[in-house]
Amino acid sequence: MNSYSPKITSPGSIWTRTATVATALACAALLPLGNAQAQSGKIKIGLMLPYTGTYAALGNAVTNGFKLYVEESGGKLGGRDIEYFVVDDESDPAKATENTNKLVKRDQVDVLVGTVHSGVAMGMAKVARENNTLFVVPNAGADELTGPLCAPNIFRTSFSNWQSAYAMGPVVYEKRARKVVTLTWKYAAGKQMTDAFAEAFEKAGGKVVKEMTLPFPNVEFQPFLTEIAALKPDAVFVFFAGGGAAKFVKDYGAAGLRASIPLYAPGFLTDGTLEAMGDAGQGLLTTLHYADGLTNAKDQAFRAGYAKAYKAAPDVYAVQGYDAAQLLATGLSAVKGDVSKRAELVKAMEAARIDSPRGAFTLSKAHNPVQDIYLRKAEGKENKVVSVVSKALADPARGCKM
Amino acid sequence: MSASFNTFLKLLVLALVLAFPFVGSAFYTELVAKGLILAIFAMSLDLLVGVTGLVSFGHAAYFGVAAYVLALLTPKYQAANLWLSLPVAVLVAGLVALLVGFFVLRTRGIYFIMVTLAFAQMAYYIFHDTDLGGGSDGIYVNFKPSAAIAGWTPFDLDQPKALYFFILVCALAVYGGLRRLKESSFGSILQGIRDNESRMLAMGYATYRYKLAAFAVAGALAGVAGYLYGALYGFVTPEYLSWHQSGNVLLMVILGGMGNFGGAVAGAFAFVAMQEFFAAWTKHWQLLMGAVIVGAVLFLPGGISALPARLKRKPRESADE
Amino acid sequence: MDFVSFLIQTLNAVQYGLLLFLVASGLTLIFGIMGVINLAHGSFYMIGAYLAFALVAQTGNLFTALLLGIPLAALLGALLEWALFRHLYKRNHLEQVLLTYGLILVFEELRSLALGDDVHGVAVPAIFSASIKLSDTLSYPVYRLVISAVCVLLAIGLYILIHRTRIGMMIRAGNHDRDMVEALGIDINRIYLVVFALGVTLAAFAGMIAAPVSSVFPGMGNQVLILSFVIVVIGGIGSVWGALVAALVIGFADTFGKVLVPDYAGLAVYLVMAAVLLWRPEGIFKS
Amino acid sequence: MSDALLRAEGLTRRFGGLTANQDVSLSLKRGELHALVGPNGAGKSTCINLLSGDLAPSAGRILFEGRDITGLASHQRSLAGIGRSYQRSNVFMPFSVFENVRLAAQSRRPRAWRVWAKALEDRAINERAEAAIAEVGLAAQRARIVGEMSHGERRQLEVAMVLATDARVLLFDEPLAGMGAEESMKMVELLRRLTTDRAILLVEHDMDAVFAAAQTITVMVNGQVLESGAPQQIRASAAVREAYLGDDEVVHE
Repeated sequence: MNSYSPKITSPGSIWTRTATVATALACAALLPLGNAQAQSGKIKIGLMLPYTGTYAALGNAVTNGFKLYVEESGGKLGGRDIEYFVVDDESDPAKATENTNKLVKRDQVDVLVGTVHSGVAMGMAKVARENNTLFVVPNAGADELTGPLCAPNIFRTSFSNWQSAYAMGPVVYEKRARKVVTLTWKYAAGKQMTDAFAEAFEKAGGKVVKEMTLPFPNVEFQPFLTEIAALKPDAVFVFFAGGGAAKFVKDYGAAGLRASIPLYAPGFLTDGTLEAMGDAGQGLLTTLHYADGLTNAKDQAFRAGYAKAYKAAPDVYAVQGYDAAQLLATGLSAVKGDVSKRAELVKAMEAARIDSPRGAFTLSKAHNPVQDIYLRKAEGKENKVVSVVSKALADPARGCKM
Repeated sequence: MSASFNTFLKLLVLALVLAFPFVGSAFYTELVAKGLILAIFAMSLDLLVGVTGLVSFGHAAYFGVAAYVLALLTPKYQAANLWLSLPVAVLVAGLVALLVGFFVLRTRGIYFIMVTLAFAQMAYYIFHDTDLGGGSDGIYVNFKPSAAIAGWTPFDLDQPKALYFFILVCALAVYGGLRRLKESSFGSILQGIRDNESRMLAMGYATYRYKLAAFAVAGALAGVAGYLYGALYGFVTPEYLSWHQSGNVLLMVILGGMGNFGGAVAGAFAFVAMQEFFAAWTKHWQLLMGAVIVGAVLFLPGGISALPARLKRKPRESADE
Repeated sequence: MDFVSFLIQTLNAVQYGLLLFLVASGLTLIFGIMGVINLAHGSFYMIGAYLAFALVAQTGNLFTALLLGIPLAALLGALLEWALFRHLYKRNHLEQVLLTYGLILVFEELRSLALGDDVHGVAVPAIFSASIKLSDTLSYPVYRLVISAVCVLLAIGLYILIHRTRIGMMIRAGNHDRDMVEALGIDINRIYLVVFALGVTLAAFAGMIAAPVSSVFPGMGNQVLILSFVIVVIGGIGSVWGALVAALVIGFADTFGKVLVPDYAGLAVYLVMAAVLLWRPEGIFKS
Repeated sequence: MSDALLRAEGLTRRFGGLTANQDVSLSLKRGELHALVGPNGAGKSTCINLLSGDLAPSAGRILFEGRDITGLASHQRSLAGIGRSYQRSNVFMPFSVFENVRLAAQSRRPRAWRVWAKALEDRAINERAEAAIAEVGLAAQRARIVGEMSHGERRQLEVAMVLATDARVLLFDEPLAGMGAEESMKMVELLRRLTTDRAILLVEHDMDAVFAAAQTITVMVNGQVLESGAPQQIRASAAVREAYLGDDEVVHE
């Protein structure tokens, strides 16, 4: 870098600029004071979800689901109008607390809803606990959120990592697999998933012979496929999602492993990725708390409504967003929209029985859904329900002192 | 620009940041505090990039390491002592920088950029892949550091205003210290190295030693920023060490204008302000952000701090650049 | 690890290394010859992959998509050079870093606006969809071997272009001394236009040809960006052979890092890079 | 030979297959202006780089005041008392004349590590710098930014910077290159003055200047020393005439 030559600038000019920027910031700071509506009658809902980056599609689906329920309820929850405050969290944990503060401190929302990425959700939980803001998680599965971090004001309408993987344990054992190899990214969600699977699978009598991990978000799987082929386990359990999931399934198929070693995974492997997998994805068995081809009336109504509103088929993320709104509606109706009656509101939410498109569910003591887990089979672009493998499965909420 | 006008502007900026917590809302006070912390971070990098001519693409490592030191020194149910944890965090960040610098300063130019990145990525994976600091989901700092000295507490960092002013004092101290350092013998050596290292060698300067010292000092100051960031937000994640953060702080320095710490401060605030305004405006805010950055490079060479000087020139001159 | 596994892992490493070379080759050109640090290189890779996806959806065939996509990518490269990069050659590297960082954001959002944020796949062309049996459980997809072959051909082609042709001579001269080449009456701006367009095309081509195995998803460009830089730098800037060797080194580091030290696999590539640069501070093949 | 400040014995430097210097020996005495001449590519610059420590010799050794300094790096040799200038002007363009020279003077200060005290307020160093500036005759220009100065003035500045380091051996690589006749004369005058209590090695193409100023001349051809001695001896040498001086046009290019 020989051509590199810093510009020498006079200090005065810099100060001019700093002053301008600072003044601009000061003006911005004063704006919200002028705008602040004194309890205008609307309930302020803060949506903090990823709208840019890798998880943008998920963030949009959650948002759509949430808004769909509110629309169906005439734009009101608990009899009061809704005002949305939206923040793009970029799936960046480094900005998680700051972005949450935008909603909690700047916009002073009544309810905080978010997010997809577990690391970001951890940051949100921190702020929500400190400010005692009502917080509903519509996706992030980190066990901690309804474990050690559980709190009266934190709810989840999606799943815990433990739930979606634990249910797969007995399934794999019943398919006469005794020796299993697991593979996932080396990060918290991956570890929680494979640990929960191993827990259930070994309880059933099987053995996890090797736990393999690769650095997140690396997608070069070939060395692991070679190892799997050499180890010749009875089955393979993986946790991947998004682009990495699509690539893994294709690589697994192309390596010829699908023919000899069955592949099992939590449903995130095949949600939103079947089209990208093409033939390689067909017939995959996964476990999740939602599936295509459910027969309950609620699901059919939900699907019709979603298709009409957004010209697209809903996915599990949309369901979770929809149910987040439902759960809030239950609580808010009980207090007639008066969010200041927090104790009653929380009590009503805890006692709620949510008529979800996934099938009705209740909440555990730690505020995580107690829900049925489906075994699904990939057919075409759908994850068709095969059976309910775990009826009303509750997360053990380890470390929760509530 | 006359000297008195310059002083007047400095005082005006100082008055603004001093008065801010009393007129701004809690959120914006915190945002300005964040700006001040990033300003410290950017100034520390400017010591390398602008003053010494060393472009580090791994500066977030020292920021993140110090934040982790705070997180690890904070017991689960009580606060860490400020007067112990801050120096330790800064010292550790400085020592890590010293160790990394020992290796990376053997390379030059683009190779230097990439080796600094390599070491930062290694630090990132150490915190992301091991349980050392809570793994990939991050770790909480449940309590803000306590400023107690033998039972006497001069100020309480749990009070947002106290924390704000503590950060402000740190930022001013770093600014003043770096300005002074730049004008010292040591500072003039660093600038000599930036402009012509072989000449410095020929004049008898063991430049490696000076660069190493600058690298360690910059790492330690980045540690000040990282520590304060961890204290302000109470949440430390491996992303603090990621190359995105290293890239962002480099952008702040380039955007503001290099070699003069005021430029780094302006760059940091401009960066924060841009993110804030654009994100509030539209879902596709990164498009605007990108376009503004592209525009800034094409029409604003030398960064924000070179703007007034450019405006004074004839328009034709700047148009054909 | 038994011997057969070792051989197969070696094949994996070579194959991955060649793929990485394909991605990094365009960066070497732009970086080595024009001295432009192009952070948006990953974006061009991403654009290529999405082009493949969109064009295959239209035409139903990857080869047709390549035929259409390559000129489009070249056009994009030429356009960018003409509109933006041309103004930066005499500025310092850091401003190039800033500009290309801005472009990453722009391209990523334009991609989101134009094609959404979903994960997509591109089918492997039917004639390459077979696989070769390596052991009783493992086979190797033919398409991956085809990619490897293309990478090798490309490396040879680039070498010939730069070292054996007239335009390559001018390119190298331009790399050496811009003013001198101008004094000789060669239009350096045109050379740079060609080189930049070629670099962008190579990145986009890598994205297109890798799309069937890698899938197409948001953020895919960022993943290859840093690795490409690692390869270019440890290979020695501007050296085609260096990039090839470095890509293979990284392929081996990644593959065997995952197998032998799985807990520290994330570190492996960077450890190797640090070690190489401390051993040879200007890359393996300094030019 | 006992008063030789700097002595090179059998210096050899190879670059790959190319031998740039072979078995070069020379000695610089206090009070002597020693010129090193030869056609382009003769290895003069390599020789100076070997003496200054910018290059390490493949073989041979260098003695400074009787001490073996072959293993010392360039900055260590500078600290020992060997100063050099470069073929191309090699100064700090954005700095003023004074700042340039002050930086050179500061290199002799044991406490260069001071990070707090303002550099410009260090009196001892300032005085040393001012003295060096005065010695080369740039006192009137001391506040000018170097980037704005003429080529000749920059070469003068370089000399001042070497002086400010208190060097006893001065290695000058073509200090007259690109100078006008008047500037050259002034520079030669300056070099002569500086020689009184120092030893100077001068690499130079301007033969008029060399023969006018030097006490000793060493002629290099193809990396080897062809002839070394007083100007009359060189002028009289048939070998030199054949190898180098024969072509008068080259000499007065």
